[in-house]
Parts: sequence; C-alpha cells; structure tokens
Amino acid sequence: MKIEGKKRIWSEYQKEIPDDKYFYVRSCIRQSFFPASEVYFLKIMREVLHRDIYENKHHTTCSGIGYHSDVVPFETAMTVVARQFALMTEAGYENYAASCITSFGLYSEIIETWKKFPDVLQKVRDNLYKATGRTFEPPKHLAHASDIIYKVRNEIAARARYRLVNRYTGAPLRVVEHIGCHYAKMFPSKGVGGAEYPYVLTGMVEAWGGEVVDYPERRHCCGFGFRQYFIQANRGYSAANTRKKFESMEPFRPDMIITNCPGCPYFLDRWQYVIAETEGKTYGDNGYGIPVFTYEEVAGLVLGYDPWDLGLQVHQVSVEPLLDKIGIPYDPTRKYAGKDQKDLSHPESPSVLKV
Amino acid sequence: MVNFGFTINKSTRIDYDQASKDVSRYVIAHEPSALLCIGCGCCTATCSAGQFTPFNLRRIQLQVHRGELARLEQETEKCMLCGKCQMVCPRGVNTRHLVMTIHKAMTLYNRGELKDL
Amino acid sequence: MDTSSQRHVVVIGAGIAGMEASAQLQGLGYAVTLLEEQPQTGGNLLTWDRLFPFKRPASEVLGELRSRLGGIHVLTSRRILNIEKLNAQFILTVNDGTVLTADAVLVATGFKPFDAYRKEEYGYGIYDNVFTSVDIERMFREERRILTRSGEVPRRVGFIHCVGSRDEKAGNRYCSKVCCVTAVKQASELKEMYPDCEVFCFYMDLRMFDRHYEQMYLDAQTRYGVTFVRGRLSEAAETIDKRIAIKVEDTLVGKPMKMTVDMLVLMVGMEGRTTQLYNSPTLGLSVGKDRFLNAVDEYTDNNLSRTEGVFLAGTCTGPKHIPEVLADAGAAALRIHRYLCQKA
Amino acid sequence: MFRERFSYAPFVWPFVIGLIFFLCFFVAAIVRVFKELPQSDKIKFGKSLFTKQTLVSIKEIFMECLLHRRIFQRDPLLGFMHMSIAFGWFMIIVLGHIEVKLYCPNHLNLPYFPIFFRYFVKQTDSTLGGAIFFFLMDFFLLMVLIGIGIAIYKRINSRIVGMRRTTRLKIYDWLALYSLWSIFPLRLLAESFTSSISGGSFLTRGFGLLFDSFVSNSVHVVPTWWAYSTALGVFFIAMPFSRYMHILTEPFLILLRNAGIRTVRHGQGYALTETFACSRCGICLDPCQMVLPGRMDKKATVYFISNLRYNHMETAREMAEMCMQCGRCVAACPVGIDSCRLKLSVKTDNQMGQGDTYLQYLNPASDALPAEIQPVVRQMPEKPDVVYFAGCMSHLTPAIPRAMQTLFKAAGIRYRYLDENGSVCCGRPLMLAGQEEAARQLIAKNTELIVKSGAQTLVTSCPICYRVFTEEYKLPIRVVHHTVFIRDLIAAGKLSTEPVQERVTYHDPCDLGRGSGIYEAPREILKDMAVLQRAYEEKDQALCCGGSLGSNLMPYETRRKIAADAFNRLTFRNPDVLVTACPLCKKTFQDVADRPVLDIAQYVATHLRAQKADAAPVEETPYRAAV
Repeated sequence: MKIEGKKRIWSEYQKEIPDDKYFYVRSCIRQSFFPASEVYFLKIMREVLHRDIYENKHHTTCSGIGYHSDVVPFETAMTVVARQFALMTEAGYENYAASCITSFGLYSEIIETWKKFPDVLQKVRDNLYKATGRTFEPPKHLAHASDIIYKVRNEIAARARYRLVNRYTGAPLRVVEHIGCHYAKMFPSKGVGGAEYPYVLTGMVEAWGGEVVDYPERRHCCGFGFRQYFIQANRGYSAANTRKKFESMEPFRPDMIITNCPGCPYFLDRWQYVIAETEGKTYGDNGYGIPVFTYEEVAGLVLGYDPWDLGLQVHQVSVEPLLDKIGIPYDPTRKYAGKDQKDLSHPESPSVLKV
Repeated sequence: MVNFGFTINKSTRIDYDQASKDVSRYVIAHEPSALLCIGCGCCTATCSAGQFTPFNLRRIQLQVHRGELARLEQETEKCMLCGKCQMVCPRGVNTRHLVMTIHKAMTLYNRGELKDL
Repeated sequence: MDTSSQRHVVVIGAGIAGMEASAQLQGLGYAVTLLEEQPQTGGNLLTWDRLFPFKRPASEVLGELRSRLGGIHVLTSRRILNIEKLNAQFILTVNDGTVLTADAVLVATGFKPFDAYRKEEYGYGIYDNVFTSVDIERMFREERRILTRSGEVPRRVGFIHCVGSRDEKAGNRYCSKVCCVTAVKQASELKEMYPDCEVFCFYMDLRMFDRHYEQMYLDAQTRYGVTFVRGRLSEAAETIDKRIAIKVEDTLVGKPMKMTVDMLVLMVGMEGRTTQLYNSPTLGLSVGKDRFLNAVDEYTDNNLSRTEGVFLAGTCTGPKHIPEVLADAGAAALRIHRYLCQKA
Repeated sequence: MFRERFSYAPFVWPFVIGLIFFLCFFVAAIVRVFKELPQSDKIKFGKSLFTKQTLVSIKEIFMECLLHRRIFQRDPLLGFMHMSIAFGWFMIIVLGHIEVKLYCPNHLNLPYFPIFFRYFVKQTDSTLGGAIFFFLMDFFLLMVLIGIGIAIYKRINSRIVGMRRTTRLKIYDWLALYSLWSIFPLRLLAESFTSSISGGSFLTRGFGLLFDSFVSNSVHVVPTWWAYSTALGVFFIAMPFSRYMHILTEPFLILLRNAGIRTVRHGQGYALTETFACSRCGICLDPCQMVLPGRMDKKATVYFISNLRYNHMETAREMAEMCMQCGRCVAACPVGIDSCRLKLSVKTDNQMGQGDTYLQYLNPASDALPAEIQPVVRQMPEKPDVVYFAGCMSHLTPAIPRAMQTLFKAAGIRYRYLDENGSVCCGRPLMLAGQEEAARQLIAKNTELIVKSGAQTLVTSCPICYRVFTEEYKLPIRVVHHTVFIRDLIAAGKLSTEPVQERVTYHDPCDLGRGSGIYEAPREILKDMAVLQRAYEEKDQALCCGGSLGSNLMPYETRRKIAADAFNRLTFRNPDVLVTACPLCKKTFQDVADRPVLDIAQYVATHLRAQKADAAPVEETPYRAAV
C-alpha cells in the first residue's frame, strides 16, 4: 500500500465544510437504535466545542427509506425535503447537517436535480407553498454529521482522554471504517476523499490514534439494502453481503469497526449474531464478535464519556474487550441499568456468539 | 442454532481461487484444441440439440475452465454428437471430441476419480 | 548544399513520426530542424522493450530511425516558447533563446500514456502490485525480469485491457488500438519467462486488427497458454498478503468472478498530448474533444491542419501503431513538399 | 522299389514338440471362441454346417487361403508370392500324406512320418509312380522356394509387389519369419543330401549331385534333417504368438463369417478370430489416408489389430478414436476383416451416461422436443408420397435441400420436408462415437416421426443418415438416398436434364459407396448429362474427404491435409466440376477446392430441362458464382 497514492486522491476530493452554524436533522433509524449517538453529537458540538447546532422538533423523516424501497415517488420526497429546508430557512440557517447517510444522499440528489432542472425546483416550491404556505431556499452547504466531526477531529483529539491504541502493546488499534453507500457512491465529489478511498472516517481514526485497515471488500454494502431486509425471506441475501465483508476483513484481525450510516452499524453488529447462530462462525477474538461503533460513539469514548451513557449496551457484540484494550473504565453492573439505576433486565445470551 | 426464518445465501459468483481446475486440465490434456476457442458461439448457434434444449457448448467449455462444474455431466448428455459444430468452428476446435472429453472428465470428477495430471 | 536557397522545415517532436518525417524531408532536399522537449530523440519508443508482432527490440527500430537523421539539425531539450507568423514564414522562439524561421511546420507531438491513477478503483499508485503496461516494458528493458513489489516471481498475473480507453468515466471514448496487441505480447512474453505462471487477459473486445496479430493471439492461447476472459475489471483491492483481489464478470459464462492475482497490469491507452503548443494562435490547431488534433479532412487531407504551412503527423491525430505512424510521417513529408513546391 | 529304412529318428522331436504345442493352442483357442459366441451365433453356426453354405465356404477357403485370389487382384506378383508359399506348402503336405498312404498303408502314421518321409523311406525314382511323386514334390518345393525368395526380396524392396510400405514386425514375428524362410531351403538341403539314398527329382537330385561334387553328402544328412525339424519346431512354437497364426485362423473365420456371424465385442468370439486372422500383411497401410497424407503411420488398421491382439487396449482405443471409419482398409483386406466394426466395438466401451439420462429430452414424456417437431408433423399433407430427411449436415449446405425441393416439385411429387426446422440427428454420429445406447433413443424418436408421416418412401440427402436408416432403423417403408431416387425419376421420365458440355468427376462418399454399395446410380445420372471422367481411385477404392464423423480425435489440420490431398487426386484428370452426393464431403471439399464442388441433386436441379408449366422449378443459383 502506497499512502502517497491515497493522499493524491484525497487531495482531489476535498469538500467545503462550514465550521459552525448548522441546522441539524435526525435520522429515523438512529434515533431508534442508537439514540445516544445523536445526543452525544449535539453534546460534543455544543458543550465541548461550542458550536451553534440548531434543531427543530418539527422536522420529519426525509422519506428516503420510502424512496429507496420504491414506495415514495421522487416528487413527494422532494416536497418533504423542501419542507425541511423551509424549517431551516425559517430558523435563519444556511448550513444543513444530516445525521442519516440516506438522507444525505437524498438531499444531495435533490439539490443536484434542482441545479440541473430549475423548473423542477420551481414546481416543488409551488407544491410546498400550496400545501403548507412555506417558502424555502436550498442550503448553501450540505454536510453529513460525520463531515462535521471530521472537520473538528483534531479539536477532539486535542481534548481526548483516550486514544485508539492498544494499551498493552502500544500499537494503534486496527480499525475497519465502513462508509454508508449513499454517502459518496452516488456523488463522489460530495464525500470527503471521494467514493473509492473515502477519508471522512479514516481522518477521524488517524487523528485519534488508530490505524485503518484496507481490506478487499471495503466498498461493499453492509447488506441492509432496504428491500432486501424488509422482507423476511430476502434477509438471507442481506446477511450474505455482511458475511462477505466479514470474511474479507477477517484475516486483518480488526479490533473494531467505525461507521457513519444508520443501517451499517446495526446490520454489521446484529448479523454477526445471526451468522454465528446459523453457521457457527464468529469473527472476533476468542469467540467474540468485532464491535461496531458509530463515529459519535467513538468520539465520545475518546473524549472519556461513560460507555453506558453512550448507549454501548444496546450493541449485540460486546464492547468490553475493546474497552479493556483501550483502557477505558466501565462499571459492569451499570451495563443494563437504566435511568436512576433502574434494572432494564438482561438480554438472553446467544448460544454461539460470546458476549 | 436459531431459526430466523431464512438462511444465509451462498455466493453464486465464480471464486476462481477456490475453483477446481482438475477438469479443465484434463480436458486440455485430452483435447488440446479446447485452447483455441474464442467464444464466438458458432457451435451453439448451429447446434442440433440446441434447438430443443438450452445446450450451449460455448458456455459449457468456459464453465469447465472456470471450475463451474455443477450439472456439467448432465449438460453434455444433451449432445447428439451430430458434428455440425465441428464443421462451423472458425478455429478448428475438435468440438465433438471436446464434448465427449468434458463428459468423461465430469464423470470421473463426480466419482472422485479424476487424478491430478 | 546551398543553405541560403534551401527551404526550411521545423519538425516539432522527435518521436517516430518526427524522425521519419525529418528524414524524408531531408531526402526531398529541405533543410530540417527537429525539435524535441526531452533530452533524447525517440519519444515513447524509448520506454519500450520489444515491439509487436515479432518482438523486435525497440532499440533496434530506434537505432534505424536515428541512423536516418544524418544532416538534420536535431535540437533536444528544447521547448518552443513562442511562434509567430510573418508573411509566409514561421518564427519560432526556443527556450534557449534561439530563433528559428520555417517555411513549414510539422506537428508530431505524439501521445502520452493514460495516467492510470485516474482509474481510482484499480488502485494504481496505491496498491503495491498494480502496474501499467509501461511499467512492465520498463521491467523487461531494465531488469529483464518481472517481479512483484516484494521481489517474488508472480504465480498469477492479470492483464486489464482498455484502461483509459473506451471509457466515458475516464473521459476517453475512443479505442487506443495498440493495447490489445500489447497485452497479448506482454502476456506471451511473461509466459515465456515463467511457463508456470497463470496469465489472464481481461478484455472487452479483442481488437487484433492487423496482419500477424491474430496469429499472436492464437499463439498466446495455444503455445503460451494465456487465458482470455471477456469482462472488464470493475474493482481491485489489496489482500492481506499484498496480492490483488479483482472482480470481473466473465461475460461469456454470464457470472461474476473473483480472483486473486500476484500482479495486475493495466494496459494504459493513448491520450493526446495537450501541450502549450496546442493553444498557439499562430498554429491554430484544432483540438478534438478527445484531445487529438483534427486534420482538415480525415479522409483526404489527414496531414493538413487548418493553418496554411502547418502539418500534422503521427499519433497527435489519433492512436496509431508504428507502421501507420511511419506511413503517416512519409505522407506528411510529401504534403509539405507539395505545399512548398506550389508556393515557389 | 521301396524300403523303409527307419520309422523314428531323434531329430523328429523339435518338430513333434512344436506341433503338439501349436495344436493344443489352436484347439483351446477354438473352444474359447465358441464359448464366447452369443447363443444366437452358436445356433447360426450350427445351422450353417453341412449346407450349401459349407461348399461356398470351402471354395472361399481354397480361393482365398490357398490361392489368395484377392491379393492377386491387387498385385499379381504379391498374389503369386502368397499363393506359391501357401498353395505349394499345402500341396507338399497333401502329397506327403498321399505318399505315406500309398507306400506304407499299414504303417502307424505318426504325424512326423510324412514330414521326414524321405529320410525314413528309400524309394526309387525310376518307376513312373516314383518319378511323378518325386517330380511333384520337387515342383511344389520349388514353388514355395520362389515364393520365399520373393518374400525375402519384398522385405528389402516392397515396391516390387506394389506396396509402398510394409508392416513393422514384433519379436515373435521375426522368429517365425526367419524360421519360415529357413524351413524350405533346409528341406531342400536335407532332401538333396538324402537324394542319393532315398531318391529325388530335378531339384533334389540335381542339388544332391552338385553337393556331392564338393562335400560329402552322407556327413550332412542327419544335421540338415535336424535343422529342418528345428526350423519347423521353432515356427510352430512361435506361430501362436506371431502373425502366422492367420494361416489356420483364416479358414475358421471364413466359416464363421459365412454363417452370418459378426463382431459383437472386441477380444471375444468373432472379434477374437478376426484379430488372430490378421496376417499383418500391411496391405491396409497404403490405402489408409491417416498414413498418407495424414502422417500418422502408426495409426493404420494393421497396428490397431496388433494392439488389440497383444491387449494394448489404451493404444488400440486411441487408434480406434482416431480412425475416420472410411472403410478403405476393409475394402483392401485380403482376409476380409471388418476392422471398422472392430474399432466401433472398442469405442463402445466408453458409454456416455446411462440410457435414461443421455438425451433425456427425447423421451416421449418430455415435451421439449414435441413442441418443436410436432407442428411439422401436423402440417404434413394427408398422405405425402415422400418424406424428405435432409440431415443435420445438409443444413450447412442449403443448396442440397433446396435442389431436392426443386426436383420434387419438378417431378410432381408430394413430399414433406421432415427436418426443415432442424432435426433430431439420425444417430449414426453417436454410433460412430461408440454411443450405441444414446443412438437408440434418436432412432426411436426419428422412427416415430417418420412413421407418423404416412409416406411410403423416405428420401435422404445424407449418406450418413442413409446408412443408419437402412442398417439400424426397422422402417416399414422404402428408404432411399437421393442419388437413387433421382436416377429412378429420370429413368421413369419424370425428370429430364439438359446435356452439359463439361467434364465431371464423381466422388463416392464413404457411407454411400463402401458403406451402402451405391456406386452406379450417380454414375448413370452423370454419364447421361455430361462427360463423366473416372477418378483414379473410385468406387470401393474411393478416397475419404477427411470430414468424417468417424474420427473423434483427428485434429483439424490433419483433416484439411487429407481433404486437400483427396481433392487433388480426385481432380487429377482436371474435370470442370466435382460432383458428390454427401453434404459432409461437399462442405469439406469446398474449403480446399479450386473448382465447383456440387451435390448431385444440385447438379441435376441446375441442369433440369423445363418440363411441365405447372412445375416451375425454384431458380437455382448458378454454382459458378459461388466459387
């Protein structure tokens, strides 16, 4: 591997990420599955790094899931998105930050469409106005939340309490970065580092002391694939894609996986359990899985937040071996304790995957 | 084992690294003109059996070389050996014998008797 | 020879076309100055080891072409800074301060190999064992051996045709013509060197367009045992042992295929060399969308530019193989001759 | 005057041992062959004994085994060589026994006695009877000696007997050959040395006197008889392992063959007899096109049979797979060995799949085929006169079926083109590849389709199909190749042709000529139309075009070489057109031809005389334009 070659490509895919003043929209999936990630994004940005991130409780889904499952037409999706932009315009913001990768992809697609076909934009404006009486301007800058963390990665590194380093060996942790398909595959220029060798997560990992693993199937989809997952009979296809990725990364013995997409951490994490239970195969050390994190979770760990506050107990694959490796303290008794130490009850242990 | 209501799909792509090359080696050793194929499809287009079945010599012989061996023995049993393909092959491949050789190799392979050459 | 009455032609670019045209023009009685940016004459021929179809050493061909340059004013390591036209004469200012006057100018600026970095998904310049056809020729020429980056004899090598050719995404819609034959040649040479090495050529169409080439293909299949797979490489990735995992569809089987190779060789195509010269208002060159130069008429006046006194020869007007370049250079010389005779 | 000198001498032992060994071997072999014959063949053989057939067989044995008629036909000198050795030797044996019976009627006739008669019995040659016997014995001895002389010379220069090459021999062959060569010169020596005691005629007496003038004859009597006996003994012992086994096998083979018995499986019964009946004379070498121009000298039939005999099955199999099955060697074989059938029986060992999996789609239960073919059957006129089967290969030579349709229309024949939309193969290619079981499925399917047509005549354009239709199909209707069909139409006045001012040579396709015996029909058509020029090799000597489906292994370059060579030889007299009657021959020759190659149907259709107005022929493309 020649890093100069990658640097040359990264240099060609730099995008402008505003430093401050964002209108932030949440992700349908993430706020259900990893609610702490979005909470900690806001917490870090506002409380640690003192940025202005505005959130409006009236925003809706972007309808991307429906769009990619072929149930929402593009025209409808555009109008829904236009309403979000109207909320932003009303709040006086020009920079739009999306928590969800699919939203980010859809916003990119819509903004590019409007640029190429101004009459479509006009029609959307008319439709929105007719329906809601709102007017809007498309954002000046569109960023994915991971773009913003990438932008401030060094500030986080400067405040870090832990680094992505094996405390026993001093070696950097081997990290697999997995980028959501809708981040840059549709518009390589909209992603940091492009689509082939995306840099957005790599930049974070490098800044926080880890080492990125480049494995053959790094480009491959996590397996979510919307339609493939939603129908039970098709889930074998979804899981097969995940397995392909794990088979490919296995020889590199990664310590962890970092993701920037709502579906990816969920499927990379849960399918490890399904693969273990159906085929008896596990990919981590000693029968464990490979822990999968959102970038906010990793940022939170690096900054020293409590793992259980970051929501790591909702992961299927246990994070404790990794926390031990980094040297992050945790209280095992608090793992399944809810608010006010209320016992949330323990999940049943899988028969194959070690937890 | 938990029943999730589905099983994990097996890959259908050719994994050349894992694929068996034994049949390919046997076929090339016994009918060297197999190497001459350029995949033009003349044989398949003129095939008497191809009129009634999906018999496709062009694809079969490539599958041999890629180690895609499932059902190849039965596939070759569709050939009537009429020899038209041999007459039209622009590269002079001994197609009739190629079919017979593939069949032989597959029979041996399926019986586990195909010795490494 | 009486130089004062002699007409003067400046040939820009001392590749095959430039050298051949210069020699022909000199033979016709003209004073010729041959300008070359590089320190040596030879152009792309300098980078090649052996040439298809008979694997003749490039150095031999180069030697032969150079031997015809006697009496020609060859200026290497020179760049043209400025070109003006005064009456019917061109006045060329060269970077060493020399000023040349010319009755006619022949543009023979040739091609440059496609920059394989631009096919990001193939990982050239990123993965250790991805090479270009130019790299392979250099290894043949300088090292006489083809080895992986870690110095091992490769056991499996994949040649990828059409890298930077026939590819909208790479910005080149055209076929570079010579890469297929070159791949067949290099694959055969590799098999000759390492008979036990598995060699694959991944092609879209095999364009064996000229005499002897089909025979090369046949030999590659039978004598050398090169395997040809119809399918274009979609992506390459590095495995843990620094080999290259590639994904193609074997379109004739109708299935995607995964394969690991020790070396991946990208058959880079030809690209027009868009130099400063192309923007010179004096030369008034017409550059096509494909970055090759347009002649006045692609059928009947292939060597004529749109500017009187400015002529074109060689691969600056499109991909060509050596015999075509030589014929084109000869034809350009005759067109210049006709032009100068008519003017006299 | 006659007096028995001895009735035993020690030198008889080499001969006696050799003879006993040989006879045991021979009897065991015959028993084995009989045991291996299928039951039906045993019955056939039993029924053939003591019938008129037996007389025919005896005549054939006399003509072929002793006089070597077929070899005579091929080359008189070669025939003479074989005849003089076989017939001469036979007569010496017969006369020897007559002598014994005549002069020692009461003698216990041990087998060695007639052989060494001259040593045992003193006889005078001055009586008439004695003189005649002595003369006859010397005469036949001379005959054999001349034959041996030619045989020795043949080894040095085979061309004098019309053979370009002879076979390479095995060690037992050499042993038997040298002993055979020495038997009769030694007999001559022994009898010459003994002639002053026991008498002799022009040869023995003459040599006896000659020898006596410089050596002492009496000293050499016993050693030369020893040598003679030893030569005989060695010959008999080497015989079962050598090619000379053919001497006694051939008559037996003739008996079996004339009883209608044929090869079923190699290495057994009739096939085994054929294997032993091969004298490895090498006459099959020259006709074999694999040898020349194919340059595969070792692939000739003689070596195939030899490999079979010595059980080198892998080599034999490869040779069988290489052979084109043209039958030129069969036509040339003086012993009448059907090596094509032998080779097929070897190929049959490798059956592709089981009967029920191979060509499963032809199974009536599978609807894949009927969907394609049934419409054709349904469209048939109520009762066509003729059902036409062009054959797979004819689809690559569309001029042939097109011409046939022209002819059908011109002759006003109601026909149905059975395989117009492609066909189920006739099955012969599978048979040629040894795939009997699979071929049966095709045969069943085609039979069903043909019978369903309701026609009374099946016309085919392909000799390959024709042969299997006649040999393997049990069709209840007349089967005819288009050559015969056209000939009959012309003879019946339903078609008439215009005279053509050009020279034509006809090429006999293997399966039509040698395979089916149709030589005259095409010639009758052609000689009435144009100037028919004979090919140098024609009829049962005709060449193979090289396209044959008989060979599984033959590479394309060799086929092309054979085709080019055959074409050059066929056009030796520079005809304007080469006419043949097989789509495969036509297509194969076309690739190497410098002049038009036409099917006979095409030739007739092109030169049809316009007849009835209502039967306007389809316009034929002028074949000149095609070249």
